[in-house]
Order: sequence, then C-alpha cells, then structure tokens
Amino acid sequence: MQTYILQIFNGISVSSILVLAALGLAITFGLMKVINMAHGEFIMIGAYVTYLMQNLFVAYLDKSLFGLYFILAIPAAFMVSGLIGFVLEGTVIRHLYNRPLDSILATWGVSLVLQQLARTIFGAPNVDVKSPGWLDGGLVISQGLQLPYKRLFIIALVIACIIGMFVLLYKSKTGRRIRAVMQNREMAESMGINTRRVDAYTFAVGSGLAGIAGCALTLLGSIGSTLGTNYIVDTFMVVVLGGVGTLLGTAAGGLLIGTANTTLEFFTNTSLGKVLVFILIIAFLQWRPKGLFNISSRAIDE
Amino acid sequence: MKNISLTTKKRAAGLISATLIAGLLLTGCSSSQPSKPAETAGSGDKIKVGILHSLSGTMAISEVSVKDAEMMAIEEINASGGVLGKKIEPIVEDGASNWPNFAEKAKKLLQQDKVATVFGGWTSASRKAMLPVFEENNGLLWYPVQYEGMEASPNIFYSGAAPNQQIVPAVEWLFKNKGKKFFLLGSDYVFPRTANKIIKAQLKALGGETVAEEYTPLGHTDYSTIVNKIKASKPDVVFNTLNGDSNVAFFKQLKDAGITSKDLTTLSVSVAEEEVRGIGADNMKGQLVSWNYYQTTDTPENKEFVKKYKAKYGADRVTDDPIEAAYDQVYLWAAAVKKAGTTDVDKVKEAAKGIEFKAPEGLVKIEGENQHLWKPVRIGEVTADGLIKEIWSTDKTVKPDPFLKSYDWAKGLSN
Amino acid sequence: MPNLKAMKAKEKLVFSIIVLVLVLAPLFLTDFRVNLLGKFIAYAILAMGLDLIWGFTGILSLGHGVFFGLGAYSMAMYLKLEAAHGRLPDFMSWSGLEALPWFWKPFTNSAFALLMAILVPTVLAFFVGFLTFKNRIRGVYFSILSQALSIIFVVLFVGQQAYTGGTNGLTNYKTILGFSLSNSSTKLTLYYISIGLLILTYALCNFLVKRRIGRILVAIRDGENRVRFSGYNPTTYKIFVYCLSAALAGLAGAIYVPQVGIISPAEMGIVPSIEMIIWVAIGGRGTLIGAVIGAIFVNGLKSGISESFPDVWSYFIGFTFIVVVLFMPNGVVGLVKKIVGNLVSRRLKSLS
Amino acid sequence: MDSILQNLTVSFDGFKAVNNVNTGIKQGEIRFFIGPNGAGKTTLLDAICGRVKPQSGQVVFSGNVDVTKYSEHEIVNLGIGRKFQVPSVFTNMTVYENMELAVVKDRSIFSAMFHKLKKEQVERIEDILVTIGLYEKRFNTPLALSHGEKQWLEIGMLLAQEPKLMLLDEPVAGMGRSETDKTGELLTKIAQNCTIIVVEHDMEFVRDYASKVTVLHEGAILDEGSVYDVQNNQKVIDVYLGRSGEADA
Repeated sequence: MQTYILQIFNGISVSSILVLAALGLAITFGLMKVINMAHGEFIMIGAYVTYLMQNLFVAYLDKSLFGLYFILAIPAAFMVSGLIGFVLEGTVIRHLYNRPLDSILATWGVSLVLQQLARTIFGAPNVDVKSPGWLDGGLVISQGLQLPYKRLFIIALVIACIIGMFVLLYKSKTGRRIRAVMQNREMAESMGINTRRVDAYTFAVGSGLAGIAGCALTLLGSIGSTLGTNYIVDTFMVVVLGGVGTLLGTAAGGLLIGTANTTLEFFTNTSLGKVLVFILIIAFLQWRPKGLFNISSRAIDE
Repeated sequence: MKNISLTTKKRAAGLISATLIAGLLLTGCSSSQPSKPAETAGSGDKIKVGILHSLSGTMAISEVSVKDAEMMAIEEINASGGVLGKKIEPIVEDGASNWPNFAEKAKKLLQQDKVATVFGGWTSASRKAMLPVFEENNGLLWYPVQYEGMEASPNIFYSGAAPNQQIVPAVEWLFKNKGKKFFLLGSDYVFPRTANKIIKAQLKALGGETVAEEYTPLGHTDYSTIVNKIKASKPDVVFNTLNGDSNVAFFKQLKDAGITSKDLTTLSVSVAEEEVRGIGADNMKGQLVSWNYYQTTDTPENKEFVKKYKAKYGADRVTDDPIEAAYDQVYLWAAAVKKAGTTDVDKVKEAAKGIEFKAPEGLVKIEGENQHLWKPVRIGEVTADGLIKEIWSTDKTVKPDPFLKSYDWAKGLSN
Repeated sequence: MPNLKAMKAKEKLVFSIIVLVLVLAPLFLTDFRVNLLGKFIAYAILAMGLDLIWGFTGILSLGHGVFFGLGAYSMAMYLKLEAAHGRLPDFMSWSGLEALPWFWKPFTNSAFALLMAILVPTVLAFFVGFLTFKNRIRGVYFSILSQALSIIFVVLFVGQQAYTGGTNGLTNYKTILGFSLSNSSTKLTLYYISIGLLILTYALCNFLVKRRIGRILVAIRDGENRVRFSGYNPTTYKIFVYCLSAALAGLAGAIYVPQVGIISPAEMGIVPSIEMIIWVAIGGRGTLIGAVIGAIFVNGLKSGISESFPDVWSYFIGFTFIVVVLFMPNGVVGLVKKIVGNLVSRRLKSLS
Repeated sequence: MDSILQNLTVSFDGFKAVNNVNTGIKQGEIRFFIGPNGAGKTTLLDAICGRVKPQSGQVVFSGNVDVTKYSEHEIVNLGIGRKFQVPSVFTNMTVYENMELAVVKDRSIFSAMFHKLKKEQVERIEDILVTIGLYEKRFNTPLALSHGEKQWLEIGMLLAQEPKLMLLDEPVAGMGRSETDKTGELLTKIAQNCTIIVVEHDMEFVRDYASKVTVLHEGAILDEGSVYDVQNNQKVIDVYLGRSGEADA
C-alpha cells in the first residue's frame, strides 16, 4: 500500500522538478518563439552558483550559519543566471527573433561553449554540494513511509515560482507588457511598448528560473558541466506538451510527464518507461499538435 | 548578383574549392604533425607512447585523473633515465567519451604516430571499440580499469581487476556477512549486465536469492522509483554497478528516503575515492565498495605514491584504484621493454609474462596466459572524510581468471 | 537568384574539383587519412539528404542520427555475422542468448543487409512523416518531436543489449564479402565505392533540385500555405523528401560502418544529429555543394583540431556555429558568393 | 453553373464571424462583398477556399459539390482560386517560375520530377505574362517588382490555374488610380470565363466594376443588389456612417 502512496508522491516530486526546469523555457519560448537549447546550461550555472555559495560559507562563516547558505543560494542563482541570460539575449538571441529553427542551432552552440567554460573553470570531475542540515531526513508518515524534506521543499519552491510568475504576468504592469508582446508584437510596438526591453527582461527572468532549478537540483543529483544536458530534452517535451506560453500548460505538462514517467518506470523498467513516455508524447502531439492548452491564433502561417 | 562574368564564376569556383582543399590539407598536414610516419617508435632518442582517454564529454569526470597518473609515471621513468636509454614521449589523444572516436584515435596512434604502446580506455565500450584496431595493427593496449571479464585479447594487457578479483569475492563476503537476498542495480550497459549475470549464477550456487535486477540509462538522475522498489523488495544487500553521475543521484536520494548503511548494505564496484568526492562523503558514509587498492592502503610504495600524486596535482586530489592501476601499467610496460631490450610488440608481450612490480597496492604480477594481473582483493567502507578504509582483504594476491574457468558454477557463462 | 542556370553550372564545376581532389587523395595522404576521408564522404552523402529537407524544404530534423544509425546497424549486423562464422555473435552469448534472433537471420545475406540499410530508415521516415506532416506539425514542433524520436531509439538500442550490443554497439568485424577489412586494398576499394556513391547522390539530388519539384520544395519552405492554395499538397512532398533524406542517411550509415569499424547507439543521439546540421549550416544550406563542403570541411577540421588541442574543439565549434547561424546564414558558400558578388559590382563600377 | 452559399456559419471560440449567410453567385458574375472592418468578409472567403472549416452550412460549387468537405489543395483543384490580401508570391524564384508552379495541372510528385511543361502551357504562361504586363520582367525575382506588379503576378498565377471561381481579397489595396483601373479591366477580361468574388473597401472601384454587391455586417448579410440600390439603402448608410466612413479606409 504505502509503496503506492510513495510512488504517487514520487510522481508529483519528479513532475515538480520538470516544471521548475521548464518554467523559464515556457516563458522565453512563448514570448519570443526562440528555442533556447542553452537553457540546460543555465540550470548548470544555477547549480555551480550554489556550489560557490556553499564554499563561501565554509570559507568565511561560522559552521552554525552553514544551513543558511542554501536560502541565499536561491536568489543568487536567480541573479547570476538571469544576468548571464540578459547578456546572452543582448548578444545572440535578439538576432534570432522569428527564426525559431535557427535559434535552436545558435543556442546549441552557446550551450557547447558554456559547458566547456564550466569544465575549464571548475574542472571535469563532479563537485559536491552538501545539502543544508535542515533539509536532511524527511516527514515520517508511518513506519517505513517517509517523504524527504528535500523533495517537499522543491515542490513548495515550484509552487512559489509558479505563483510568482503568475503575479508577475497577470498582476503587474510589466506583466501586462509581456503578455501584450506575446500576443501581438507589432501591435504592442505600435502602442509604444519597448519590445526590446521586454524581451531582454523576460529572457533574463526565464534564465533566472532555470538558475533556481539548478539550485534545487543540487539537492538531488550530481553537479557537473553536463548537468543541463540531462534535463533539456525533457523540459522541451513539457513545454510542447503543455502548450506554448501558458503557465497552466507547463504545470499540466510537467505533471503528466512526471507521473507517467514514474508510473511506467515502476511497472516496467526505467529504460522501457522512458521510451514509452516519449512514444506517448509523440502520439499525443499527433492528436493535439499545439499541446494541451494553446492560445488559438489566426495568423496565416501558424 | 546579376550577370556575373564567366571569369568571376570561375573565381568563385576557385575560392570554394580552395576552402575545401585547405580543409583536406589540414587533415593531411596533421599527419606529418608528430613525426614522419616512416620512422618507427623505437628509432630516434625517444620512444613514443599513446595516451588515449576521454578528456571531454561525460567520461572526462573519471578519465582525466587516470591520464594524470600515467603522465606522472612517465615523468618519473624519464627522470630516472627512461627505458633503453631513451626518453618516453607521450602523445595524448582525446577519446571524447565517444566509442568510434576511441577507435579512430587508436588507429591514428598506431598507424600515424607508430607508437610503441597505448595506455587508455575506461568504459568497456571504449575497450571493445579499440580492440579490433589493436589486433588488426598488432598494437599494444594497456587498460587500467576493472571490467566484466570474458575477454583476453593477445594485444591487450588488463591492469584492472578481472571479475574474480573484485565481484566474485565481494559477493562471497557479502553472502557470509550480510545476507542472502541481493538487489542488483546497474547502469544499462555491458559491464553491469555481465557482472549481474555472473552474480546471479554465483548466488544460485551459494543458495542465495536475487530479489530484483534493475538497469537505468547512463546519466539517469531520478532514483526515487528505484529506491521505492528497493524498499518494497526488502533485500539484505544492494549490489551497485551504477556508473558515473548516476551514483550521486542514487546515494543522495537513498539517504533522503531515510535509508542509511545501518538499514541496508550497498556494495559498489564502480565507486572509488574520486567518485565519493562527487557523491559527498556524508551521503555514502558506511557504504561498502570492493577494489584492489585504496588511498589508505598501507604499503610504503603507496605512501610514496600518494605523496607524489598530491604534490604534483594538488593536495585536494585523491588517488584510487583505476588511478593506481594506470600508474602501475606504465611501469609494467617499461619493465617489459627493459627485459625485452626492444619495443617490438611481440617481444615485449613475450617478456611481460611473469613480470612483477612492487605497486602501491602490493606486489602485482602479469599472468602470462591471459595478460591480466595477480592482485590482492580488498573490501572497504566509506569513511566520514570521504576516504575508504579496508575492512577485509585476501591474504595473498588472487590469480586473474577472466573467464571464471576455475568456478564450476560459472560453466556456460563464457561460452 | 537570377541566373540560376549559371550558378548550377558553377556548382557542378566545384563539385567535380572536389571529386578530383578526393580521387587523388590516396596519392598524397596516408592510409589513415584516406580512411578518415572515406568517413567524411559518407557524412557528405548524409549531408546532401539533410540539405534537401532542411536547406531546401525548411524542415529541421534533429533526429537524422536515427536514420544514419539504422542504416549503419543493418550493415553492421551483416558484418558481425560474417565475422562470427555461423556461431553466435560474442555479445549475444554474454547477454545470455542461446540462438540467433529471427530478425538477425536474413542479415547473413549482404544484399539483404544493404537493402535494409536503405529500406528500414525510409519506412520509419514514412511512418513518422505521414503522421506528423498530415497533422500539420511544423517548425519547432517537428524539430522537438524528431529529438524525441532520437531519444527513443538510443534508449531502446542501449536497453536491448542482447539484440543490439547495447552501449558498446557492434564492432570487431573481420571481412566484407570475404575480403579482409584490415587489407589496405579492401579499404581503398571501399573508399572509391564511397566516392562513386557520392557522385550518384549528388547527381540524384541535383536532378531533383533542377526539376520543378526542387522549386516546389523551396516554395514549401517559403510559404507552405501559398503552395497549398496553388493546388499542391505539401504533405506528400514533405513525406517524400523526408523519406529520401532518410534513405540517403541510411546509405551513408551503410558505407560508414565498414570503414570506421564500429557503430554504437550514441551515433543516433541528439548531439550527433545536431552536428550533422552544423555541417550543412557551415557549408551553406540550400546548396548541395554547401552540404558536401560542410561535411568534409568541418570534420576535417574536427579531427585536425581535436588532435592538436582537444579541449579547444568545443569552444571552436561552439563559436563558429553561433557566428555562422547569426551572421552568415548561407554558410561558406554563401560567403564566397557574396565576396564574388562584391568583386563584380566593384569591377562594374570601375568600368563605368 | 453557379456557386451557392447555404446558411454558412463560421465561429471562432463562440464568436460568429460569419452568421448564416445565404447567397448565390452567377456564372461569370463579378460579385463584391463589402462592409465595415470585422464584418466577416475575409472569413467568408476563408470558408469558401477551405482555410477555415465552417461550423455549419454548405458551399455548393459547380452544381453539386460541397467544397467544405475538401481540404485546401483539393478545393483549388476543384477550380476555386484564392488571392490573399497581402500579396504572397515566391520571392526565391523568378516570375516565370512562379507562373510555372501555377500553370501545371498534374501536381503529383511524379510529374514534378519528370514532366516538362507542355507547349500550350508555356504559351499560356506567356499570354498571361503579357496580359498582366510582366513579360519583360519574367526572369526577375518578385523582389524587383512594385507592389501593384506583385498583386498582378498573383492574379496571373490564379489565372494560370484556370479556376472556375476566383476569390480576391482587396486586390487594389495600396494601388494608385491608374493601377486600380488596370486591375479592373483585368478582372472584366477574366470574368469572361470565370466567376469572381471580390472583397473590397474602395467604393469607387466597386462602383466601376461590380455586377452585384453584397453588404456584410457583423457576419450577416445586410443587403444585396446593384451598387446603386445598396448605396441608397438606409440601413447600409447607417452602418457605414455609424462606423464613420471606414468604408473608404
């Protein structure tokens, strides 16, 4: 029994990670129709920022404060990834609007460079991030059934991010601008919105979210230069399945893929589970090419 | 571009083909890069040897430090006058974690650079990819990593453990001390699958039980479901043949699920000191591993070795089994060359039989009939400081038996 | 482009120069280099197919490694069986198979293997293409979908070790049609066969591009709906070109294997698939010659650079790729054309 | 044979862009659909040429075929040609090659590979090129053409398809007077063996060339008849005045 309860929890937990990783992508893709293959590398950057933050604490602060580093690492990861994203947008991405296919290729080049950069700076071997003490252990439901705090924390983090994005997009002035550009770039321009700036900021936010994801991932897995590549494709699937440019869609897509993954993995085996999930995604897209939720548009070449 | 005159059309053609030929020459030129192809490894005042590991891609994590160890050994030998009065000149190539690339670079080292021998490889896949190249060109490969056995190429020396020098003793020990129910977890490639095949046969013979056998793709990152399966099947031991990054995810998530070494024994055969650093000592504290060498191994040679390695590559670096094996194999080759008085492959192979070397792990000897090493076997426990302390070891070195001929339960495993 | 005919003529000229260089290569390159060139030629064949679908038709497939791999595996199965001399291939016995699986049996026949090398990818492409194009999955959606395809096959091939050789892939072949693969004359023959196939492929693609179908493909790239409202059904054309490029990829795989001596699932992955796109992008999409140049040039550079200084390669290819996509969308060929264009206009000015 | 729209209704997520439209267009007629922006004129054309599937109703063509059952390219092959508001021609080909794509009847892959153009097809292309005044520019790419010329090229391509029914969306938008008149004459010439439906804002153009006018308002037919009639229909005037003369926009 409890095995199944735990399995359901696992499903949700895996989904939450996917959603977290995909949020940023969904926004950038939705806004500028740019597919950012380097998104995974922003996750990696977030992870390394966490690593550095930890070392900072170990080096300069008292042991008793160590637990705090993670709290600080989250905004730091957001900032750094966001900043690098901002720069990337200004130098590369902005040349790629309305060239989605090319954007895939150029950003892939970017990801190569970023990975090699990480290898040069931090060396080839993985680095270890010690998770803060207050995240060790878990919530004990019953004998042998324990929900790890780390995963609970990540789920909470994801919900926070989604709410944050929702507020930003639907409750703030900037958000109105962003959505205006999403829906009709030309119109927005003609109404005096500085789309260049909106693009830059949105891309920065998207990258920042990836940074947070990387920060969270340090709790679960290895931290190395290839960290991002393990997630990039799955996140694309989430975005496409969910439907471009909708928070709801991304959440739903993530939940669907995450649970499907864990369930199939549980009843078959990991490899087969993965294969089945991707086949299901392809099949689903045949039925709904635009994903679960999509903004129906009347443009001639949609 | 309207109405281009014919001449300019020709020029365009010229330009394009120029770029192409440039490309071709670049390929061609680098052929004359290290030395004239005509010259053989022995001639001149240098002996060229190849070093072929993944310096980029996923496997770089492990292989870079192996390369370092080999370079260190070469330097030491050169410092003490080299071999046959000649200095050893290493030619380093990048396998880039890509098997065909290993084959290509091996070809290049043998055919282009005419190296005397090659030290290289980590994954079984990379070795399998290089094997035909070495047999075809009658080259010499020294392979420093424990592997699944069932192989003895006349052109390869295996300085890592054969299954009967790591897996088989480990299973025996676990069966005696930890319990009968095994959960087999591995990455989805040839080493874990073959290893588990051996383990299952052995357990059957011992009267143990395999409760489950799970494989995850290389680079798999979420083990919550696997951990759940482990809980459900209540094994005494998890025999872990996961590779690389996956270990990090597995052990972190195992600990989060509230399972520590007290609740459940795991024994890993692909996790050494280097990997422990990436996983985090606190995540693996008390878990078991099986190797032939640990940084803590108590021999005078090892104290010396660790000191030199740290001095050369930094105090934060650790040594481990593959690193040590890589270091040994360079010395073993040098010894064989000295004995043979030449770098000629066949003569060196002949001379290598029975050669001994006081290695950090203890005295090792090349077994002539299958070109593996006699090695001591050690089971160790991960300590809080991320090192491994030996908790059990064979009293003397174990004869390598890649095909497990000496075990009746292994009949029909090797065909 | 106004004087299309002239351009085509010029391309033909360049192509013949390339072929000439390749044919003479063995005279001034070592066996090892020639062997490498043989591999590049296989890539060039694949690149032309990729160019047809991406450069001309505007469909970006990030899963072409699969088709290349399927072709390569078909050939490899034959070579493996020939090496096994009627016994069970080594990896099967490790993985505990007792007998040869049924779908392996026919691959003892070389002709069948070669046929499959082309047929299997084509059929797969037809199946995938039929569904996705019919359902009007386009642009990035198709690209991402093709990535999913590539993942499926990699995981599948890695997972089914007993039948596919797992991560190791298939290696350690001995002979082809009885001739020893280590024999340099065999190698040279294979090399010249590849050149022959390169020429045939070029001829075929050139034929298509020249005919009306070539312009229809370009039209689909520039305005699929417009093509529809001209009474054409883009779907059938897309399926056709997708299958064709898959077939060429399969062929490339088939001639890659005996020369390189190994095929592994990694070759079907996303990274190699994107690298294939790089060749075309750098060479110059939308021109066959660009694809050929790209494939040979980039790979030549790769083995050159990665030999001298390995870790630089990632930076190099990364930056080149960014620059090419951003600033020279028509690749090397496009650049050369531009340069020539400028030369001419300057000449004309000076004349007037 | 005529084309008939039977209670045609098109809706986008609930909003009825075309609402129960009934009308018949006679063979060889030049029918104009006019109306303020958002009246559903373009959507109506979309429904006829298969770009949008109507929610209900039929488009009966050449007697008995209900084209709503077919997909875009099939409808074209039935003999219905469509010209879009923004001139869309293939800029990477010459004018001649553009025409070539349109003139071919057998649009299968096989023919696209192996069939060269028939003599009469070549002649047809040249005739049309002369008619639309682009013969001299036939080896240029459309990039070199003026806005008006692009419009004509597209009309020319339509002609080459030899449609029985031609749908034109604002063919004279952005044209000068002289160009407009030229286009008008072109239409009358075409109308000799082809029915034409035009969506147009330019009332003067409508006045000069319409044989019959249908006024659309909020997706429904407001009035139908000769230009004179509709212009003196109070309802129509109200709608337009209400929209502050958008008609000539």
